[in-house]
Amino acid sequence: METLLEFLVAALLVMAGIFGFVGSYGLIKLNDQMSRLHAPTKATTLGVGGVLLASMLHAAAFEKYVSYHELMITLFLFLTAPVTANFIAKVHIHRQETRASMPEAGGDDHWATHDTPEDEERRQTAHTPPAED
Amino acid sequence: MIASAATFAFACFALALLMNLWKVVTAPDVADRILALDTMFINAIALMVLYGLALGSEIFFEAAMIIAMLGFVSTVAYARFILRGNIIE
Amino acid sequence: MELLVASAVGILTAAGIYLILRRRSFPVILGLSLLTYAVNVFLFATGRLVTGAPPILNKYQEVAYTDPLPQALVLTAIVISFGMTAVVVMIALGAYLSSRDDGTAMPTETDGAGEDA
Amino acid sequence: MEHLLIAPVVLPALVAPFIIMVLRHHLDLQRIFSLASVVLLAAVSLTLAAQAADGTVKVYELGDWSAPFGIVLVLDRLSAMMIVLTSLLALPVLLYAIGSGWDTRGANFHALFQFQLMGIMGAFLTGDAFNLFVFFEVLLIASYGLMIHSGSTRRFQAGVQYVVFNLLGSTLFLFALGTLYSVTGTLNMADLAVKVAQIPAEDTALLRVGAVMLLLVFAIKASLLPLHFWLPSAYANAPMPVAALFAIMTKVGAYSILRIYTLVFGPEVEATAGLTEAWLLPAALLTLGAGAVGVLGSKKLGRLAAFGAIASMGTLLIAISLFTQTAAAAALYYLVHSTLAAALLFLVADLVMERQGQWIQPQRPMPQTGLISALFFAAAIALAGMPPLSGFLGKLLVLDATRNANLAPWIWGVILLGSLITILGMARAGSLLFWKGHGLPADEQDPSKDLPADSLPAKPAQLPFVACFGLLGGLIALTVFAGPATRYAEATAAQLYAPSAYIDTVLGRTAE
Amino acid sequence: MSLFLIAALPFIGAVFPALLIRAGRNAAASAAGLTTLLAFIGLMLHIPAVFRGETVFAAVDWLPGLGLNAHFFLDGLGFLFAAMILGIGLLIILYARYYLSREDPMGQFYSYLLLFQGAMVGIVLSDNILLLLVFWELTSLSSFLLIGYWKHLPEGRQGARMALTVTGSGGLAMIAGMLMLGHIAGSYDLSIILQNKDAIQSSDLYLPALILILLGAFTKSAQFPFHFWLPHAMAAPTPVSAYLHSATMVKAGLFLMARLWPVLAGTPEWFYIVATTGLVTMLLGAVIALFKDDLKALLAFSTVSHLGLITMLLGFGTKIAAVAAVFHIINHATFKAALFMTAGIIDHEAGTRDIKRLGGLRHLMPVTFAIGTVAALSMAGIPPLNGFLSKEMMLEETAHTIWNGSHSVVPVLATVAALFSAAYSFRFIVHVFLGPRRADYPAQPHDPGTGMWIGPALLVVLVVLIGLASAKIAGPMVATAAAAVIGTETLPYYSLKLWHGLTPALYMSVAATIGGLTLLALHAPLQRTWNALPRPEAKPLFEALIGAFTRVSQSVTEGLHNGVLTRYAAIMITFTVAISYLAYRSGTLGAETRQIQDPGLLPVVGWFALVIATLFIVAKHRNRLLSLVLIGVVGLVVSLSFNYLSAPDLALTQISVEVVTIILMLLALNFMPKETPVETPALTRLRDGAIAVVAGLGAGGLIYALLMRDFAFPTISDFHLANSYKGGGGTNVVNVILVDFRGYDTFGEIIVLGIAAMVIFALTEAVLGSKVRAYLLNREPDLPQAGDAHPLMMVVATRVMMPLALMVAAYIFFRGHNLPGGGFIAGLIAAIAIIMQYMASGFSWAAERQRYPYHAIIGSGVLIAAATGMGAWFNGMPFLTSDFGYLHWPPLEEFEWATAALFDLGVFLAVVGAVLLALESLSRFAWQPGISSEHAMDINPARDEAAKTGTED
Amino acid sequence: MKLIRRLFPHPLLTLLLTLTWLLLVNRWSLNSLVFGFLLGVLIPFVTQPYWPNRPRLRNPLKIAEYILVVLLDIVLANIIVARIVLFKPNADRRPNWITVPLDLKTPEAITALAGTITMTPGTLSADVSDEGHALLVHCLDAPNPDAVRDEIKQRYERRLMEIFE
Ligand code: NA
Ligand code: NA
Repeated sequence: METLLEFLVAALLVMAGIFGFVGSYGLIKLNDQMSRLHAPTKATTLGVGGVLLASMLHAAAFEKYVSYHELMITLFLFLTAPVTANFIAKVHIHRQETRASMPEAGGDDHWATHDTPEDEERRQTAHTPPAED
Repeated sequence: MIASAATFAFACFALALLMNLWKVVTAPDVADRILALDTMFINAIALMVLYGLALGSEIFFEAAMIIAMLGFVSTVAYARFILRGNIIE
Repeated sequence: MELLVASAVGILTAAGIYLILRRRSFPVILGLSLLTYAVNVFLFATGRLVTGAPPILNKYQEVAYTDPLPQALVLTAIVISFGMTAVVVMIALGAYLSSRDDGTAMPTETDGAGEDA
Repeated sequence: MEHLLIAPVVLPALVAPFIIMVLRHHLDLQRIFSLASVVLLAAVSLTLAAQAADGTVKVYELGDWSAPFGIVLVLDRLSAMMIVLTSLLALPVLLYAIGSGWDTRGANFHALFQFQLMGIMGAFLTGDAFNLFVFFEVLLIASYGLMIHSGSTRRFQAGVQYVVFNLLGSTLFLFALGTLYSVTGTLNMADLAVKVAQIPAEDTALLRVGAVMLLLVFAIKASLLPLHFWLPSAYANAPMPVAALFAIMTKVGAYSILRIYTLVFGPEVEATAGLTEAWLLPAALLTLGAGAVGVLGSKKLGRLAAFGAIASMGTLLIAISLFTQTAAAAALYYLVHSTLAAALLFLVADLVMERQGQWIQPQRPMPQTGLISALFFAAAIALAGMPPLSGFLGKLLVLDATRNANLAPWIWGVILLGSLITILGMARAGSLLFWKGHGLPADEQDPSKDLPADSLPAKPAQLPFVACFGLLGGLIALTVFAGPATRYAEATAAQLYAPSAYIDTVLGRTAE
Repeated sequence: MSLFLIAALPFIGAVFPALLIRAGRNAAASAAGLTTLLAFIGLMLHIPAVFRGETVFAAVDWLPGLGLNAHFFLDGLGFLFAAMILGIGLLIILYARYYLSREDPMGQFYSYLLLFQGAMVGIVLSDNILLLLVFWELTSLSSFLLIGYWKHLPEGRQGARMALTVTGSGGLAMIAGMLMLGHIAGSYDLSIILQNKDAIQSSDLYLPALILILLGAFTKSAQFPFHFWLPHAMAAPTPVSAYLHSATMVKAGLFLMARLWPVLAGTPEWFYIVATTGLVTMLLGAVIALFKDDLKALLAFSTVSHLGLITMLLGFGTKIAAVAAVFHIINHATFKAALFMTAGIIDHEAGTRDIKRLGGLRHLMPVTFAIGTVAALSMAGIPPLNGFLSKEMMLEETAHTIWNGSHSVVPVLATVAALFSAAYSFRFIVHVFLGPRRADYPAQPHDPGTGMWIGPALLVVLVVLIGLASAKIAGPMVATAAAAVIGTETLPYYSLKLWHGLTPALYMSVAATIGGLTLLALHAPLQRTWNALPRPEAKPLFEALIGAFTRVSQSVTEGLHNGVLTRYAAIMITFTVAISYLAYRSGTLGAETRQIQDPGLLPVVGWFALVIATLFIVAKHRNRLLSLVLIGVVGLVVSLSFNYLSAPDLALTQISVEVVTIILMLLALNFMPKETPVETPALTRLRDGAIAVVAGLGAGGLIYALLMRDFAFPTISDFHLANSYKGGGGTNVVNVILVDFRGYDTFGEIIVLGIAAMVIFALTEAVLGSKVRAYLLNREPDLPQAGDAHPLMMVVATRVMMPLALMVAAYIFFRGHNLPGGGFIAGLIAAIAIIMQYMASGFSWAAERQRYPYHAIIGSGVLIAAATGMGAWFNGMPFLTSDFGYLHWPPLEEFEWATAALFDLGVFLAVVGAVLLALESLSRFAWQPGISSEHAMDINPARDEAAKTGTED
Repeated sequence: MKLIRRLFPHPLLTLLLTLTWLLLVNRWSLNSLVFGFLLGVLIPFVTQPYWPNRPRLRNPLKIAEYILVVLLDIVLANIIVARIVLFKPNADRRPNWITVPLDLKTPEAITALAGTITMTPGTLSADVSDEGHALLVHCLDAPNPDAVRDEIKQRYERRLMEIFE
């Protein structure tokens, strides 16, 4: 049992190390900016996740205490990683793309990052704004 | 076994950290820099948790959690700065 | 390890001072930040370097602790320098906005006097 | 009551937050509370001074932790004198600020003023080296706000310099404290004294570096050449009542040098012997020289006053740098004098600047010119060290105390020449400001003078003059009662140069 | 009357005129006159004692530690001078009442005059030489005010400053001299100093002290080469000239030489310095006086000459010469004051003092003519007037004086001087009063009212009486005063009478008179020659010198304090490093006592990251955003290092502070240039780099040396570790130190933070209240702005995060006492949670939802911390004494309470308030009218839906 | 009832926060529970103004299912992305933008969807359209963009619709 747990912890750590490395390596290897954004947002979460799992398991198995609070870290990462990615993508769209270089925005005119104050004004007058959102 | 695995993970994340730093310094565009810094935060969290695991101590958990929570804030601040100039408007 | 910390303090100090010797307020503030890191690490290190011995008392067994006092001092120093940095940023911004110039030198004023009594 | 010892710190520390919490939008109440606080501070300080007058040393162990493990406040003659001086300076300055309306020209004046006092009081009372740093920071950060109070381009620009320079000083303070702690393992000043006296020879190099860095920190505050560069434009561009209050801030540096270099690194301590001899006195002489030349070379009134303050610091530092008991006594008398004199000069400068701008140039006669010129004359002779005011006596005391020094001819020469140049500068300024304008034809008003738009109230306020005369009264009292004042200074110096009572009391060794 | 009162009366009197001037000019004058008269009478009451040869004392200790005491004494010399000062003072007060015009502020005048009078009386009555110095400098100051009295006249202002400069610097030299003198004598009291002649003259300090004291005396008494200020002081109103520059102030130098004569005179040094100076001055003054067309200038140089004469007499060092000096002091005072007043009358009535425009006034101003003529003849040394008597004595003494082996130098030069003296005196009579009446006087001359001429008339009566019956009238005075000068010994033989027989002096005197007449006859051609001669003019020289000195001061000051912060900082750093290095070199550094620790992989990686980031900050600092990103890296690594090196609290604090700092800097950077231009030349950068490297080596070397040695003594933190739990109730020793052992530091620290926020708020108000506001409102963003200011995802994410973050803050707060954390870090986290709302949903939206003013939060934090500290008082314990205990409320487990937690709550609130106030203030710069949206998100399909369907949530 | 609603504006949040507290203190005890609950009540109450119009969750049980699906996808995503990063030459990759029209309306739901997309295989939400009716997604390697779009709508948006609207 002990060996199994040990193995599990070790495996998690190795996996975490690999994913962590891949996330950062992708940042260097991938050749376009939007693609580079994929690597860390995914790989590192599992990298960190692996470490956290290993840590929980290790504590439970070898340090004689049960540890859940690593879950908090995971929670925060899951909550924040998409927002971070969203913002960096917006930076990319803002700096590298134009309205023309982007795909159609469904039924709408364009993407939010390319929204100018004039557009906003036009929209504001189109609908009467409610008091609270 | 755990020790070697941990050393391996240490090396991976440390290497990752240095690669991130390299990217922060050399990236052609500011978006990549912010991304690299954000990745650095995440690798740092991993390193810290690993270190706690290696020492068998919980003492580093809070620091890791705080980085997870706050690293995001500075990343967003940098990005907002580029997008809008005003980070609070 | 001592060499690493000492050289880090040295490099941070040197970089900080080099930036403080620039002529615009922004790099000067950056330099002050670096110098603050340097002095905080310096002050921290005066308790000597110990790994894996945080000064959190262990009620159950005798363990070694690192010197807690410099840590407390550095905490105070961090907070104070944070306040100072905030103020200097504000003042630099005020100076820039009111003169549209972020040079740190006082510009000479047109002379109102100069004649003798 | 033994808790009285902490009152000078706690009182403003309560009043200030109360003001920002409750009275933020009630100027009159702010003024009343601020004034009441200062009056109460003066009363407390005087009571404490009475307690310390017989030479007893009182210790207040914060948190009930005894020295050297906790922080202690220590009251002796020197600290008592300094807190009395602070509160007696604060009162007229505050009256002036209220009377002139300076307190309305920006936000949070009264709260910052109280915090500033708290910092100064704390610095004078503390017996702990790191706590001294903390209170230096309190007084500094409050001073940053007060210096730029109400803003203006030049005030902000000067503020950048002031803050950056002092941040360098604060950093150096930490380097010094770290070094001292790292060698001695303690932070309490009395305990440091004990440890430094027994330091093994092989630790002296590092100890000396710490000691000298600490001295340089204080020298920055005391505006010793070449560390004084922060002062001229900061003081000259600060609101003048604030600069008047700042007259005590340079004294914090002087006080700290006196304190640490008699208590911890006293002249008898072998480990730190010869640390200052080679350069401190020459630097002090240069300070006086630079100050005096600056008075003559100033084109603006604020700068003139600032350089006057530097010159007076030069004289003070000359006396301190000898590290003898007699010189210390002279220094203490001069310290009180120069604080009041510099403050008076700043306030008078404000009276003038409010009416005719900051340039030293001929102007049409201004309202109340007679009274103002008389006050300027008094301030000028006080700061230049001319009779009959206390500056002359202080100068004589310093000259007398330095007569046996190695560099005595230099000291005397610089002090006397410095006085002469200061007199020349003051005479030049007074003549331009108050006399020459009488020759101007009515229409030949200089357009370049930069009057504040809403400078003068329709009915001139009395309070600013009350404040000025209060300070002048202080100078006169210091002159008339020079005998008792110097006796107090001598007793204080004697206490400083016999620190064992201080050390024993702080470390609780009297009982044994 | 007590000497105190005599000395004090003029000062008391000085107050009245200024106060009484509203009651009218007469009131002011009467007040001045009455106090002077009172003092004069008081003085006269001492006549019996003084003339008996007694000395009257009055002493009060003032600054005994220094030896500066209010010790006064009155002997013959003092009496003589005091009588002159007060007596002539009375006449001047009377004269000035009529002399000054309605436009002149008379109250001021009398105040200054009495101030001066008091200072003079003080000088002559002082027994203490330090006290004398006080009065001495006071005369310089009051005379400055008097000379500059006519503020509108440039000559007045310049003359005043010149007089102050010259006499002031002399006075300063004298301070040094007096201190030396007192040091040698062992006392600053004259009555003791005067007993110590041998000690003084044999001292090494004698010569320096003598020179310094003489500098004071010579400058005051306008001796060559310091004589030039006196004529320029004539820009003062004539009463001032008459009083200060003939009768009193200029005599102060003479008084001092006479006073110290017993102990200083009689040495070769004294003789050569004093007598020679006097002789040269006498000659030079007389020659120049002859060629002055301005009456007052003529009289001024004449005064210079006569002062030289007296100085020379004192310099001879013989007793009989000293008697002559005293006698001439009296005589000169009488005729010269009369002459000045005469000149003043002429100026007043004829409208000019230019001799070239005068002449023939004897018909128009007979009274003035009579007074002036008698006084001038006395000045010329014509018998039977008093001037003749003392001049004879002087000439007689010169005849016996050997100068450097020569018997003739002194008498010949003295005769020449007397000759010129006679010449200019005659010229005063002839060119002003005699000759034909002119048609072109600027005003119609006539004798003035009695008030104006009565003063000089009285003096002239004295001139005649002393001349005719000198032994009776002046004899006792001369004897008493001379006795005081010479000392307690008996006086030498002398006789005060007109005819001494055919002495050498008589021949010299006759030669002088005849020569004088001849010179007058040749005056016109001589003056042409004189005017053609190149000669240095003192005033332009002096003005040029002072002007140059002022300009040098200006350029030195502006050059030294050139406003370049960079240089200030470079100097400060270099100085610090140098002094520290010297301190290091002069001590001993023992061998290392600690082992170097082997670093693992992590520290090396961290070190590389830190070094690379730091170096790149330096290299790339011009790109400001990039440097901020890199600063983030440095902060992260430092934080990780703290964690690694057993300082979890520091790591937490560092990382939280880091985030807020970066937000702060980004807020500011928005308004600032995004790039730093290259400004410094490569050489400067090299210099800066060198300074930086040296400082870095210093800091690094220092910490390395410290790290490799153990503490010299056990550290106080052993106590903290041992007592943290049992005394402080916490297991996190760092936190216990912060809130308990050194809670007072923390109290100061939160106040620093609170102040920082208040300052930022106040400065924001100041900036936004200025014209910058308009600039900000019209400011275009530096870079193009992307759309969607408040992205939907961000808003939603922060809404979810806020309660979670606050939960974490609470967690960090409550565990702080026992585990890493505490109020400060919790405060930062809470603040950041709120700041996220600002960043996500916008300033106005978030600010609207903030119910408690940040100022109040800061205030409450500080107050709670203080109140917790004060709570201990009720237990009879000192400020900040903590308490803790355990509570058990079933069914809950036992839990700990500690007052430290309450203190930490104060810390928490102060931090939250401070961080938010600071950030909110900075955010206000970006505020534009119209950007405030009532929506948290720019894009919200749910909102649009609701608007379309009209269903509101 | 009104009072209870005012005191417990968000019972679910209170629950979540109480759980968070227990996770944080890492101790399951009555003390922790009570204290966590107190904070769980207090904090939503204090922060109420910052989260107006909180959406009603129609079907909270579906959340668990959704989370499991996503977690599984995340593991797969990591492996896929790792393979692409490590082994696929840049030239062979087909990065692409796709537009996902949205049926979701509430911001919370859209955010959940966007977050899911970012955390799952080879896709990343980059932006929303100017009126919020479409989501811009970037694919790391998507030879067939329409398939990706359909999967997103099927696998995630449908489930979220059930939870939120
Ligand atoms: Na010493
Ligand atoms: Na994805």
